[in-house]
Amino acid sequence: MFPQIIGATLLCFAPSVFATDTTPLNTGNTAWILTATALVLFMTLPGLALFYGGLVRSKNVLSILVQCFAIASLISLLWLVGFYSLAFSDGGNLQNWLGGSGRIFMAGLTKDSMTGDIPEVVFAAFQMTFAIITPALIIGAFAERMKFAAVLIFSALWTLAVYVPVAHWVWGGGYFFQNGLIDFAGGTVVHITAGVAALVCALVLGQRNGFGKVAMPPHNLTMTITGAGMLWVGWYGFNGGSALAANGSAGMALFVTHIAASAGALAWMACEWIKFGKPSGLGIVTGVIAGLGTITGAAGVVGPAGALVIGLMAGVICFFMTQLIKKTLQIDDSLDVFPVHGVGGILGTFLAGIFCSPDLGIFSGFGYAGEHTSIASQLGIQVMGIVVIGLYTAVLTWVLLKVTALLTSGLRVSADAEREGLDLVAHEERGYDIK
Amino acid sequence: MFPQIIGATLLCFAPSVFATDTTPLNTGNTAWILTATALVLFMTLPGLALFYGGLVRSKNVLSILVQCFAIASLISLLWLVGFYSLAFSDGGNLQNWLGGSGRIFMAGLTKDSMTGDIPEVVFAAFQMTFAIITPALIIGAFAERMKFAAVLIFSALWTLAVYVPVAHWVWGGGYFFQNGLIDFAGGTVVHITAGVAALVCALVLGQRNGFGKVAMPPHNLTMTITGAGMLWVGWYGFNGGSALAANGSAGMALFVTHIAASAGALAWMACEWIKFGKPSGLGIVTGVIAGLGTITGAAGVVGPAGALVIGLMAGVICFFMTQLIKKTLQIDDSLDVFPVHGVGGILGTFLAGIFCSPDLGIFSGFGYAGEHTSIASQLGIQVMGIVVIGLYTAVLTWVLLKVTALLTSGLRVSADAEREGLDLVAHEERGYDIK
Amino acid sequence: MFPQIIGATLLCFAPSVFATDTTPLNTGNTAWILTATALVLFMTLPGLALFYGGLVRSKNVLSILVQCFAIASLISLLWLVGFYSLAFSDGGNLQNWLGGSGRIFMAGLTKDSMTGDIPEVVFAAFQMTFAIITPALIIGAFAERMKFAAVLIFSALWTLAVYVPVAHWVWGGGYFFQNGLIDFAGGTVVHITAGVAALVCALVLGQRNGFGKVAMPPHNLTMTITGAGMLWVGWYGFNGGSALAANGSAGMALFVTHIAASAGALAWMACEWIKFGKPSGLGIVTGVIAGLGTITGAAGVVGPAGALVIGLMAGVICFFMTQLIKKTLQIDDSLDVFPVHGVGGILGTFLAGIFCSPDLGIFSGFGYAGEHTSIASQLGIQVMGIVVIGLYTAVLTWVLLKVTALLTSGLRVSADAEREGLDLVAHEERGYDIK
Amino acid sequence: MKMVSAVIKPFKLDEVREALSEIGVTGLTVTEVKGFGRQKGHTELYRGAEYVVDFVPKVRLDLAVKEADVDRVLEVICRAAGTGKIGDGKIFVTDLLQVVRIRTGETNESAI
Amino acid sequence: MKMVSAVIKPFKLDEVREALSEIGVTGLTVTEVKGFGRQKGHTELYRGAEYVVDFVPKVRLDLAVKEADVDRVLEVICRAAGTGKIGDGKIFVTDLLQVVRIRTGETNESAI
Amino acid sequence: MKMVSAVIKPFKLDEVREALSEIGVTGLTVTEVKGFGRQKGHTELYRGAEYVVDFVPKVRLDLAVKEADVDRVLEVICRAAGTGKIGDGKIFVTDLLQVVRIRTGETNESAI
Ligand SMILES: Nc1ncnc2c1ncn2[C@@H]1O[C@H](COP(=O)(O)OP(=O)(O)O)[C@@H](O)[C@H]1O
Ligand SMILES: Nc1ncnc2c1ncn2[C@@H]1O[C@H](COP(=O)(O)OP(=O)(O)O)[C@@H](O)[C@H]1O
Ligand SMILES: Nc1ncnc2c1ncn2[C@@H]1O[C@H](COP(=O)(O)OP(=O)(O)O)[C@@H](O)[C@H]1O
Repeated sequence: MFPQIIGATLLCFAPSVFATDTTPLNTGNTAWILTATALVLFMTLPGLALFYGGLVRSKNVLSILVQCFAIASLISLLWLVGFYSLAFSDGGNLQNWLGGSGRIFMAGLTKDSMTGDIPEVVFAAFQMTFAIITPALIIGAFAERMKFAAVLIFSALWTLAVYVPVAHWVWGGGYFFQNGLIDFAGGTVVHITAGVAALVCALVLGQRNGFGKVAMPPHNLTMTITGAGMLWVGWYGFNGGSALAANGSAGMALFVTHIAASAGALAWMACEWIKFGKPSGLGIVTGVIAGLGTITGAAGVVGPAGALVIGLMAGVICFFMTQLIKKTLQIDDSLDVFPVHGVGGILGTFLAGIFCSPDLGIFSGFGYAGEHTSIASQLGIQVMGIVVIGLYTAVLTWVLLKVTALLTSGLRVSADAEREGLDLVAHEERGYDIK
Repeated sequence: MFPQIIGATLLCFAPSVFATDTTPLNTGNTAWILTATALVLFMTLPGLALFYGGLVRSKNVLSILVQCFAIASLISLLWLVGFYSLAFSDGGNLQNWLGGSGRIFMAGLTKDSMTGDIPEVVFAAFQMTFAIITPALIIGAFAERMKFAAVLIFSALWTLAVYVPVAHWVWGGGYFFQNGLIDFAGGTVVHITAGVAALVCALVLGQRNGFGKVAMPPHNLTMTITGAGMLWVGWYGFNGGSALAANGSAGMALFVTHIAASAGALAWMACEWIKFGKPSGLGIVTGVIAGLGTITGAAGVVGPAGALVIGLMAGVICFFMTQLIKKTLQIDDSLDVFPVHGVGGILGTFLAGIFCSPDLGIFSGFGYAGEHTSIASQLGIQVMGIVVIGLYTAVLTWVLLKVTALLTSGLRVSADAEREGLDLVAHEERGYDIK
Repeated sequence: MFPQIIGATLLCFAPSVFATDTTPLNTGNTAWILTATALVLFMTLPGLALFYGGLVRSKNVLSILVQCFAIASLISLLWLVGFYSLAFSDGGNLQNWLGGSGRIFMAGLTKDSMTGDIPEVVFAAFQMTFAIITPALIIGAFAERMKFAAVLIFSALWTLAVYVPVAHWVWGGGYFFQNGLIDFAGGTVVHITAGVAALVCALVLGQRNGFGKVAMPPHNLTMTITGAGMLWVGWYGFNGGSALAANGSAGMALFVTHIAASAGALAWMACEWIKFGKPSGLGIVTGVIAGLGTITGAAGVVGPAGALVIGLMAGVICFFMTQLIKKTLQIDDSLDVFPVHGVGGILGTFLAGIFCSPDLGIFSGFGYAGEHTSIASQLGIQVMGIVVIGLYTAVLTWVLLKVTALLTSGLRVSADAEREGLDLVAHEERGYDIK
Repeated sequence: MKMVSAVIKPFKLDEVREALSEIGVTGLTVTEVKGFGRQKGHTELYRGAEYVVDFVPKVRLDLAVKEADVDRVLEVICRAAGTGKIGDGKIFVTDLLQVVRIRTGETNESAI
Repeated sequence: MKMVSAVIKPFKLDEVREALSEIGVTGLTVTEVKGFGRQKGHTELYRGAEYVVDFVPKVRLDLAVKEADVDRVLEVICRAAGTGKIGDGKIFVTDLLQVVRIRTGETNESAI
Repeated sequence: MKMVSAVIKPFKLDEVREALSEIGVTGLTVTEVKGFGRQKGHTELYRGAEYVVDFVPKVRLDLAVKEADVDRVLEVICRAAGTGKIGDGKIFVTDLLQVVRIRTGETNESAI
C-alpha cells in the first residue's frame, strides 16, 4: 500500500473503475490538473523547444522548433485515435501488458466521465502532455542531422511501441504498477525511456560531421536558459500535477521538485567551478534539468531533505556522465539527452527506493509502495523496473530506427545538407534575419 | 436550451442576476478562472507580441511589441471606466443591443459580488483579457506602416464601437445570445471581428512600400514560434476558462482545443509539403493558430472527433485563403490576420452549428443552443451571426479608420519613415544591439 | 481588524497556530496557491532574468541570467535549511523580531501540516518564491561589474540578514504585523528592501567604467519586453496569490494589480511623449513594472479607482526619479532598481495607507488594518514602516557589502574583465553565436 | 584590371546589383559596413539616457573589373545608387594586380 | 608588399588559416561577406511568399604579405580553400605601399 | 590619393574617430572584422566541450585621404588606437586611383 502516491495510483484503473461516475467532481482538484496540463504543455511548447533550440547552431534552430511542434501535434492526434486507450483503458486479460480498445477515438468519453474526482477528459489531456514531451526529449540525440520525415515516423512508432506500453505497465495498471514500482511522475516512463532511446539513436545515427573537430557551440544560450526556466516552472505541473489533486501531496511533490532542481544546479556549478575554474550558465541550467529529471520518479514519496540529497547526486553524477559519454566515449548524443535524462531517470528511480523509507530520520520519505516494507525489497522492484524498461526501450528503439530507415531510405540527410543546415534544406526558411 | 455551454450562458445576465450574491463561492472554479485570466493575458503579453513581432523586419519589431503593450494598457483602463459596463451589465430596455451604465468605474463591485459561483471581479478581469487581445490581433494588418497615435486612437474607438456591442450581443444577454448563437469562447466576438477589421484596415491603409517587390521575410522565426507556443498554452485558458468552471465542460473545451490546434498544424504542414515540397516551421505554427482560432467558437459544444475535422479543415482552408489574399488578390494584410483569424472565426462559427449536433455518431457534439433542435435551424442563426457581425464590423471599421485619419492627419507614416523603420522613427530605440 | 487582508493576516502565525491541523483542506484555495507559486517562480525564471538580461550589453547577458538562476537555487536551499523557519515559524519571546527554529530543515512538516486551509508546504513554497525574487531584483544595481562569487555571498547574507527578518516583522507575526502595517504582497518586504539595497550597492560599487561617456544601450529590448510581459502575468500570482485563497479578495487583488500596471504604462508613456517627443517601448514596460511594484503593498486593500490613481502616480514619479538618479545624481544604479522598485515600494506603502480608506467615495478601499481607524493613524504606521525598514536595509546592506568585499578581495572585476564582458570572463561562454 | 569599391545605401543594393548584371557584371562581393560622413546618424533614448549613433548603415560592393569596363561600371553604379540625398556614398577605384579563381586556378581577366 | 584578399567558403576558413600558419603567415583579418556570382543562392518560403536570396555567405581574408611570399600564399589558399565545386571563390592581389604596426610604430615588412 | 585601412581594437573606435575628426577627416567607413595575429583569442566551454576561438573581434576603418594628409592620419590613428598591448592592430596604405561621390558625380580629391 502506498497511499502517499495515491495520485499515481489512481491512474491505474482510471476509465474502467471510475466509469461508474460515482465520485463527485472536486473543482479544486480539477482546477489544478487543468492548470498542470497547461504547465506540462508549456514545458514542450515552447520550453523544451527553446532549451534545445538554443543549443544547436543557428542554421538548425528551426529544425528543432519544428520537430517539437510537429511531434506535439502528431502524438496528440494519435493519443485521440488510440494511444490513450492502449495506455490507460482496461486491458482485460492483457491488463498486465497493455490497455484495451475501450477509449479508441475517445469512445464513450463524456463530460461526466470521471477519473477519481476529476473529469476523465482532464486526466486524458494531462497524460497526453506527458506522451508529447517524451518523444520530443529524444530529438536532442539526433539533432542537426536527421531527416524530418524520419523524425516524424520514428516518433510515432516509438510512442506506440515504447511509451504507450511502458506507461501502461507503470501507471495504467500493468505489471510494474501491480508490483509496487515507485514512479511518481515519470522517472521510468518518461526519462529512462527517452534517455535510453537517445543513446541508441546517437549510436545508430552516428556523429555529426566534424564532431570533435569543428566547433559546434550553442548558438543562443539566452534561448536555452529561457527554455530552462520554462521547464522548471512547467515541472511544477509535471510533478505537482501527478498527485492528481490539489493537496499536501501535490504541494510536497512541487516543493521537493524545486529543491532537487536547485540542488542539481548548485552541484553542477560546483563541479565546473572545481574542475574548470569557472561555472557556466549552461552548466547551471543543465544541473537544474538533471535535478528535475532525477526527482521526477521520486517526487511524491521523498521528503525535502531526501530531495536535497537526490538533487546534489543528480548534479554530480550527470555532470560526470556527460563528460564520459561525450569526451571519453565520443558518442555524439548531441544535446546530452542520455547523460542528463537517462542517467537522471535511472538514478531517481533507484533513489526513490531508498528515500521513500520512513525510517531515515530527517531524510525520511512517505513510505514504501505496494507490498514492500523495506528498502531492500523496494529497491528490488526499482532495479527490476530500471533494467527491464531500459532494455525493452533499447531493443525496440533499435528496431524502430531500422524500420524507419527503410521507409525513408536512410535516417540522415546528406553531408551537403548537413553543412547547409536543416532550416534551409528541410524547411526552406531561416531562423534569424536581424539587421 | 444548451446546458453544455452553460458557462457562456452564465455570462449573460451576470452582474444583474447574480448581484443577489446568493450563489456560494466555489473556490475551485474561482481558482481556475483566476488561472485562465493569467493564461489569456499571457496570450497577448508576450505571446501574441512575440508571434507578430518575429514576423516583421527587425527595424519594426519594437513597434509591434509596443503596440501590444500600449493597447493592453489602454483597453484595460477603458474597461474599468465603462467598457465592461457597456458589454456586460444589464442594458434594460436596450438589453438586446447594449449593456447599461451600472458598472461604470466598477461602481458597486465589491469582493462579494458574484457572477454565478465565482466573484464578479474575477469574471470582469477574465473578460478584460479578451477585450485586450481582440484589438491587438488587428495590428497584424497594418504592421510596419501605421502611426502610433493612430493605432492607439483606432484601437480605443474600435473596441468601444465594435467589440463592446458585439460582446454584448453574443455573451452579454443581447440579441444573438437570446437567439441561441453558439460562440463558446469568441469565434464571432473575437476572431470574426478582428479578422474582418484586419481586412478593412489592409485595404484602407494600402500595401507597404515595396510589397511584392522587396523581400520582407520574418526577421526572427524563433520569436514567432515561441509566441505560437505561448498562444497555444494560453488558449487553454481562453477556451477552457470560458466554461467559467473547473469541470468536465472546461476539460472538454481544453481537449478539443488542443486537438484542433494539432490537426490544424498537421493539415497546414501537409498542404505545404504537397504544394511546395517542404513543410515550414512558420506553416506549422500558422496551422496551430488557424486550428485554435477556428475551434474557439465551437470549443464547448463539439466532441473530440468533431474537433479533429474542424482542425483539419481549418488548416487546409486557411492555408488556401492565405495564398488567395496575399498572392492572388495582392492585399497586404501584412501578418495574414484575415485569412487565419477571420476565416477561422467564420469557419468555426459555421461548423459549430454542425458538430454540436448529438446525432453524428462518433462526430457528435453536446447539443444545440437555445431553441434550436436541428442542424439546419442552428446553422440559420450561425450564418446570420457571421453575416451580421461581419458586415457590422466591416462598416464600422471603415468609418473609424476615416475618423482616426482625420484626427492624426493620415494613418501612415511617411515613406522615408517606413524605410527607416518604426522603431527608430516612432520610439527612438532599436530592437537589437548584439555584438 | 482588517479582514480584507485576511490572506496576509493568515501568514502570521502560520506554522504555530495552524499546526493543529484542524482546518480542513480547501482544494480550490490550494489549487490557486500552487498555481500562484508557479507564477511567482516564473517571474524570476525566466521573467526577471530576461527583463534585466535584455538591458545589459550583449557581452554581459549571460552573467545576468546566471545570477538569477544561481540566486534562485541558492536561496531555495537556504530556505529549506532555515530561512523559512526564521521568517515564518513561531519566534517565542523574540516573536516581535524573528521567527524560531521549529522548521529548520522543514522539521515536522508533513503533507498534512496546514496553514489556514492550505497545506503548509504550499505556503512555504509560495513564500520561497518571494524570497528568491527579492535578492534577484538587486542584481540590476551592480550589473556588468560584480564578481560572481561576491554576488552569491552577498545575496545569501542579505537574504538572511535583511529579507528574513523584515518578512517576519511584516508577515510572520512580528512588530509591524502586530501594529497593522499594510503590506499585502511585498511593498515593503520585497520592493523597499530590494530598492534601497540597490541604491546602496550602486553607491558602494561605483559606476561602470565609461558610465555617461560610452554608449551602453540595451542589447536586446525584445528580450526585456518579453520579460516584462512575463512579470506582468506572474504578478497575478504574486499579488493575487497573497490572498492565500481563491476568492473575491484574490480577484480584487489581481484586478487592481492589472489596473495599476496599465496606468503606470500609460503614465510613463505620456511623460516620455511630452518630455522627449516620442514614447518608447522600454518606457512603457518600465511604467508597467513601476505600476506593479507600487500596487504590490496595496493590492488587497484598495479598490479599482484607487489603483488607477496609484498606477498613474507610480508612472509619473518613478519616471522623474529615474531621471534624477541617473542623470542628475549620476548614480549608476545600472538597471534603475531604486527609482522603479524602491520608489514604487515607498510610494505604494504610503498610498495604501490612504486608499485603503472606505470613505473616499469612488476611490474607496476595503478598510484600515489592525487598530487603525483613520487615514492619519494608518499613515503613521505606514511611514514608520517605510523609514525603519528603509534605514535598516540601507545600513545592513552597506555592512554586508563590506563583509563580502573582504571575503572576495573586492567586489568588482578588473577593468579589463569589465571591458571583455562577464560572460567570457566569469563563465567562459557567450550569449549569441548567430550566423 | 581594377577593383571598384562602392559604399552605398543598403536599400539600393538590389537595384545596383541588377543594373550591374544588365551590363554583364557576373560577380561581386558585398560587405555590411557603417559609414561616417556628412549624413547624420540618429539618436536613441533609453529611460532618458541619450545615445547618439554617429554611424549610418551602408553596404560596400567590391567588384573586380576589366580595365575596359571601369567607366561603364562607375556610371551604372552612380545612376542606380543615387537618390540625390546626402549619404548616397562613394566609389573608390584601386589597381588590381592579379586575380585567381580558386576552383580552376584560372588567373586574371579570365578569372573575373 | 602585397595585400592578398581571398573570398572563400565559410566552412573552409579554419582549414585555410591552418594551412597559412604552416607556411609562416602569422596574421590576417577576416570579414564576413556575401558573394554574388555563378553559385546560386537559395529560396525561402514564408506562408507561400517566396524570397529568392541571391547572395551566398562567404568569408573574406585579407593578408599583408611580403613580395616574396605572394605566390606561395596564393597556392596554399587555392589548395586549402578548393572543393572543386562552383563558388570556391577568388583571390585578389593589390599593391601595398605601407604597413604600420600601431603598438610599436614599426613599419613595412617588419610590421607584417 | 591613398586608401588608409586600419585594423584596431573595437573599443578604440570612438576615440579614433574623434581624433580623426579633429584633424579634418570628414568621412570614413567602418567594418566589423575578426583578427588573427599575436593576440590570443579565448576559450569557451560548453558542458565540458572546449572551443578555442582563435579570432579576436576587431574593427577596420577605411579612409580615402589626400596624398598630403597620409602621414598625419597615420600618426593620429597610431596615437589614438594605441594601448601598448599586443593586438593594437595595423594600418595598411594602398594607392587610390579614383574617387567618385555618387550623389554629385564629383571625382577625386573633391569627392573625398
Ligand atoms: N574619405 C572617405 N573615406 C572612406 N569612406 C568615406 C569617406 N567619405 C565618405 N565615406 C563613406 O561614404 C558614405 C557617404 O558619405 P557622406 O559624406 O555621408 O555623404 P555623400 O555620399 O552624399 O557625400 C559615408 O557614410 C562613408 O561610409
Ligand atoms: N568580379 C568579381 N569581383 C569581386 N568578387 C567576385 C567577383 N566574381 C566573383 N566574386 C566573388 O567570388 C565568389 C565566388 O564566385 P562564383 O562565380 O560563385 O564561383 P567561382 O568561385 O567558382 O567562380 C562570389 O560569391 C563573389 O563573392
Ligand atoms: N599580415 C597581416 N595581414 C592582415 N592583417 C593582419 C596581419 N597581421 C595582423 N593583422 C591584423 O592585425 C591585428 C593585430 O595583430 P596582432 O599580431 O594580434 O598584434 P599587434 O597589432 O600588436 O602586432 C590582427 O588581429 C589582424 O586583424
